Amino acid sequence: MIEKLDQIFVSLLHWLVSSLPATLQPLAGVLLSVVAIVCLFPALFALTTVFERKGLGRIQNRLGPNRIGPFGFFQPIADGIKSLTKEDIVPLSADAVVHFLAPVVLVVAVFMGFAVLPMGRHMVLVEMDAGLLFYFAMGASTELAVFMAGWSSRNKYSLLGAMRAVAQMISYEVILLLSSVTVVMMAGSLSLTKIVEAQSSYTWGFPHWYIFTPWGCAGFVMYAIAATAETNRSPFDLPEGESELVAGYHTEYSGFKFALFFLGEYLAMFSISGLGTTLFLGGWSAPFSFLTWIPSWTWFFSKLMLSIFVFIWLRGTLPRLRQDQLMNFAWKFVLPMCLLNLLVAGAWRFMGEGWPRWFVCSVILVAAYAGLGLSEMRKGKIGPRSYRYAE
Amino acid sequence: MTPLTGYLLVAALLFSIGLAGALVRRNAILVLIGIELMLNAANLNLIAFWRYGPHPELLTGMIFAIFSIAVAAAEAAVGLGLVIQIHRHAKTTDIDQMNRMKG
Amino acid sequence: MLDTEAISGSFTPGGPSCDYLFLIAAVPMIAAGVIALLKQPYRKTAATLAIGSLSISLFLSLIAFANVVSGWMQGVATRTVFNFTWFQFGATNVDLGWVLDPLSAIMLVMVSFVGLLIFIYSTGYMKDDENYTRFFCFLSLFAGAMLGVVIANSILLMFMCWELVGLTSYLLIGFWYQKPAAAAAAKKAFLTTRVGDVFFLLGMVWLFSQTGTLLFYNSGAGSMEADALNGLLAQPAAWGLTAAGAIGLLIFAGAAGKSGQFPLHVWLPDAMEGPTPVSALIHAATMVAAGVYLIARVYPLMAAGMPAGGTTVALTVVTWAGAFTAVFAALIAVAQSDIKRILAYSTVSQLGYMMAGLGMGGVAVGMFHLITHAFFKALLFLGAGSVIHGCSGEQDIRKMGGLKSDMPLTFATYAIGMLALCGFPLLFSGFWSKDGILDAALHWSVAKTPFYMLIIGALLTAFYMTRQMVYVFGGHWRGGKPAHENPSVLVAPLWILAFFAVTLSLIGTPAWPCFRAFLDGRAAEFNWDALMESGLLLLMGASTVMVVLGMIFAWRLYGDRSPKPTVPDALEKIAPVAWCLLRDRLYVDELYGVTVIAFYGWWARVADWLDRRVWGGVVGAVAGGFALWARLNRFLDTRVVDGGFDKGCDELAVGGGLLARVQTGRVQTHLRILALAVAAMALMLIWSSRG
Amino acid sequence: MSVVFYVLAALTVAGALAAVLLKNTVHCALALTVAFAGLALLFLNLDAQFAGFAQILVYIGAVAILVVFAILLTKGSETPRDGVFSRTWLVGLVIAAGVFAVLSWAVINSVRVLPHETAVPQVTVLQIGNALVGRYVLPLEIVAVLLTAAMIGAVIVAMHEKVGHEKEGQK
Repeated sequence: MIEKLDQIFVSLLHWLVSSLPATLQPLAGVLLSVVAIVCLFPALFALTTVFERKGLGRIQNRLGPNRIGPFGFFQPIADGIKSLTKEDIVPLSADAVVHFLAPVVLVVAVFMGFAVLPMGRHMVLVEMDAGLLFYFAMGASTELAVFMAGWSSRNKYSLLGAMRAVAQMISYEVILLLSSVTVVMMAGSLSLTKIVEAQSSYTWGFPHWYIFTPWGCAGFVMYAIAATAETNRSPFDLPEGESELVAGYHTEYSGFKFALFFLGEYLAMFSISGLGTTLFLGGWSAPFSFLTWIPSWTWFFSKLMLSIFVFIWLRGTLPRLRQDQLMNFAWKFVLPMCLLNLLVAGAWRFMGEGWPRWFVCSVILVAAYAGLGLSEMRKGKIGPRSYRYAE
Repeated sequence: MTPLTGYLLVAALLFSIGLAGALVRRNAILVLIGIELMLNAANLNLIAFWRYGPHPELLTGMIFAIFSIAVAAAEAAVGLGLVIQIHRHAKTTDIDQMNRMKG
Repeated sequence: MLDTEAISGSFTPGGPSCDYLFLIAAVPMIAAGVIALLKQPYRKTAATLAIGSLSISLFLSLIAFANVVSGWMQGVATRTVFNFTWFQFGATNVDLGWVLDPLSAIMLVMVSFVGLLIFIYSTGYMKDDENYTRFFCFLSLFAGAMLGVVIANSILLMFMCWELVGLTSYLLIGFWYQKPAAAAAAKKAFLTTRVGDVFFLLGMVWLFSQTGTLLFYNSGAGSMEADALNGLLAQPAAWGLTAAGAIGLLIFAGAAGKSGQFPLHVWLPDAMEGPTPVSALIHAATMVAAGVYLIARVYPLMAAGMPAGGTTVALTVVTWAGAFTAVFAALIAVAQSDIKRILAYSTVSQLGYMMAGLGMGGVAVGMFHLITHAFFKALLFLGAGSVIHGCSGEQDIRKMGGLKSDMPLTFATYAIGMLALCGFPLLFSGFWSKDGILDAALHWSVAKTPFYMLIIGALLTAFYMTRQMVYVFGGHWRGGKPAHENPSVLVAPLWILAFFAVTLSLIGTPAWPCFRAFLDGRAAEFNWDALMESGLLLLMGASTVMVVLGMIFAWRLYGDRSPKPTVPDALEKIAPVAWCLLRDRLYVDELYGVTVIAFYGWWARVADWLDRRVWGGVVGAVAGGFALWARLNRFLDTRVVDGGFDKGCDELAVGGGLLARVQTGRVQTHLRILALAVAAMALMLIWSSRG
Repeated sequence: MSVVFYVLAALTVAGALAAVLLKNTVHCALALTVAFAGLALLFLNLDAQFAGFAQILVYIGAVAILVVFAILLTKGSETPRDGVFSRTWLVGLVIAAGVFAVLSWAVINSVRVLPHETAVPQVTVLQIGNALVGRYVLPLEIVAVLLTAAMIGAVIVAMHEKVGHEKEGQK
């Protein structure tokens, strides 16, 4: 019964597909799952907008939207209608084609990411051997979309915002890649399903999730930082910094295109946290051995919502980082830590079972963190702001 | 017209388009774009030959293409760095004006 | 008569080792080197160095002499030889070496002893001369060279020291080079001895080429040993002479040059220009004796192939030359008025005696007279030196007189020397040595005339020596400043020499012929009746008569009157023509001047002409040819090469210009060329693979 | 010859032509990314999965951004005053056409020689990993060194004399 529940979606899919003629079956199967993803995640997006505004409100000791629907849960529908009906103003001097293409490219790129994430046991859209590589390949084109948006609207602020966003995304993409490479090295394969399987065994009831290993923990922290930066969220949301750059690269967008950008951003958040869970939090595997009876996809989505909550939490608490602080932090602190983490993972692999492995790796990482971090602090690299006026 | 010749023809076409771009355009960056296209055409050839070659399990073609991609990336970086530096000094990216190496 | 085997045969090699012998010659030379480095004011150190070194040599010579004598005492006369190869070129190796036998032992002692006395004498004589150090440097160099000649066992080493001796005589004669006469005399001495040396060199080279070795005695392989001599005898040379005879004559010519024999004697009287100790050392005792010693050393060669009782051509020539020189020099000495010139001519005549003695009587006779002559002639010269020093530089005997009372000590020693020289019977060594020669002359098989010449020579010697004594010491003082007796440093050597002039007669009397036995390597037995032998007594009586006659004649002619310098000489009154002839030295110098010197002058002019016209012409022609060639080169270079080359370069430049146009510096042109190249290559590749 | 190949080929060639001929340099850059995407798809069509994704990741992700940054930094975005093409553009075009003629002639002639239909090679990332670390470890190391050197070189070349510019063009 539990397996049936676990595989409910898979069996649903098979059942639907089997009803179609043989030649179309593979195509239909793929189409159906695509449709499923395309519907599920925007719904989730709507939900999270409410969660976010309610969450932020609670953090700032206020209620958040509660007028439309019970506790304000129909707010997204209202926003959706608003964005659809709003007039879509395109600046005269804007480059029409690129201006129109930008949001489309962004959303498509982000959706492509979901193809590879294993939502549950046997519930992955495409079982790809180089799944992680595919994910990062798709992720790479988001920067291009952001740039197209920023540049095509022929607006100083949007261009500046786009430039900052791209620079930030490039820097943190390197860190994202490196931290996930550690996981790939330990799991020995690029395909996400194999990674999840590697983490699904238990000892004394505790799962073998990678986060519970020293390098895994450090990797997850760095991954989280990179993820927030990649999606221009919370402390790193400089590009849309309302106070300085109006709305960053999507200032000149209004109406549905603006909604698309908003959707794109949230989808990026979902996919990157989904990847995070598969890499570090054991994907759809249960937290404790005795809880395996609960269907796998529930674990995946609960972990997903947990990380979304963390994002919202971060947004509510942390102040915005400056551009040069952000860059120095990436290149002079996180990147070296990632490389070191890679080494530590290597060492971890060759030191064999036993407590010395744990002790040595954690000591190295803590020492590195302290040393590198303190030196950065002392030198004030992350500290004071350095100005450079336009020539 | 075996598939391989199809790919080869496409690669040849791409190569000559890249070459035309490099020869014709005035802007230095577009010359670099032309060169990138030529490199990609070569990669396509490599992979085509690998795919339809006698023993693909050796992976020679694909590995070669991967290395070529890596090197091309490095080349693009340095090339554009140079172009930026030239622009900063000569205030132009117009190739016809960069003839200080005249004979 | 002496047989050569006795000389070489009886000497057994392996006596006292003589490798230290070279020190005797080397020490004075080293001293000379050191003194040469000293500066003028270091007078005392120079003197002590010279005297010290010569006394060391004397000491070593005495040791060597003692060794030889002890060997002789045991009845075994030894000749030890030390030879070594100086250097090699090709197959032949040039050997040097030194020999210690009775002949060289005696000469070593004589040279170093007499030299030492003269050195001491000259410290006093030259005291106020500012070139004092230079004088002693030359003196010790001369002593070293002379000792080198004595110990030499290789003819090459002897020749080298021979030349060194010639050099030092030149330096010492020309010591007061400011005086033109002294410089001319030195040059004259050097050149005339050089003439003799050339013949000596020819003889040496011929000997070396024939015998293949330079060494005299080399345990059988030496040039003076039997088989080499037989080889030489077998060799016929020019004019019927054997090789041995010819080489002997050549070497005699060298000796004649150095010892002042007849044709080459002209330099000796003029050599009196040098300071008196020099005359004493070089022109009385040692250097001139070198020639005689050379003949003694080479005697086996000269006497090679001599039939018992007979003689060889070489020895006869030596005898005749010696006898003639003796009479000739004695005649000239009679008419001289310079105190030192008289003694010079007397040395020449006595050398003639020695040569005659060697020619007729063998080595022992000649050498005995040499040794005795060395002592009393050195005594006479030093006496003359102290007379000159006393009369503050006056040398003309006509301006002296009455020194008997002023310089009594010098007068006494001078008188002993004069009596020894004349050969006053019994007491004086000169008598016995001269008597030995006369005895040899008497028994000479070839002819009697040399005996008569020598007898007349003895008469003349007695005559001019007495004349000189009377002029210098008799009568009253005719000079300027009154003479004064000299300090003891001058007189002491005189007494020592006088003592030896007398005592040497003991070892030479026929009764106890130690000297002759020592030289022959035989034991000397003492028998009184040898003295009483009738022929000998007759001979002694004759010579005594001659000496006494000479003295009486001189005393009657000159007596105690000491005539004014302007008054013509007593003898001149009797035979004015002969007197003028003799006074002007029989015009031998003028003869040479006219013949030899004139010839050289003419020959020099011819050589100059040749050099200037002939060789000059050839060189000029060659230079002209090159100049022509250079002009041709220039023409070729400017017209042909430059022209052609420059044009070629211009063409290249133009071509270069065309090519440069391709280098527009624009990147795209390069890219185009690249693309074309790729296309061409692809075409070629396909075209070739298609084929 | 499947339809997909024709579509992809058309897409790539169109992208390439646009990249070369468009007036606005930024548009050229974007067209270039389209060409790169087309190529990546061609790679995938040739079953070279790893190469395809690498192409996307490297070219679209990095080089395109790099080109765009370069364009913006050198004020290339404004249309140049005196024409887009260099003076002697005709010569260039003729030469490019010539090269194309030669290459295509070569390809067509050699159609007999070239192998045609072969089995689809199953390539897994593990195989590629082993090959990279096994047979091609030396090229791997050299490329690693090359990339570091290029990174440093590019930074130094493009560094602003006085104050360090932010790290553009360092991919």
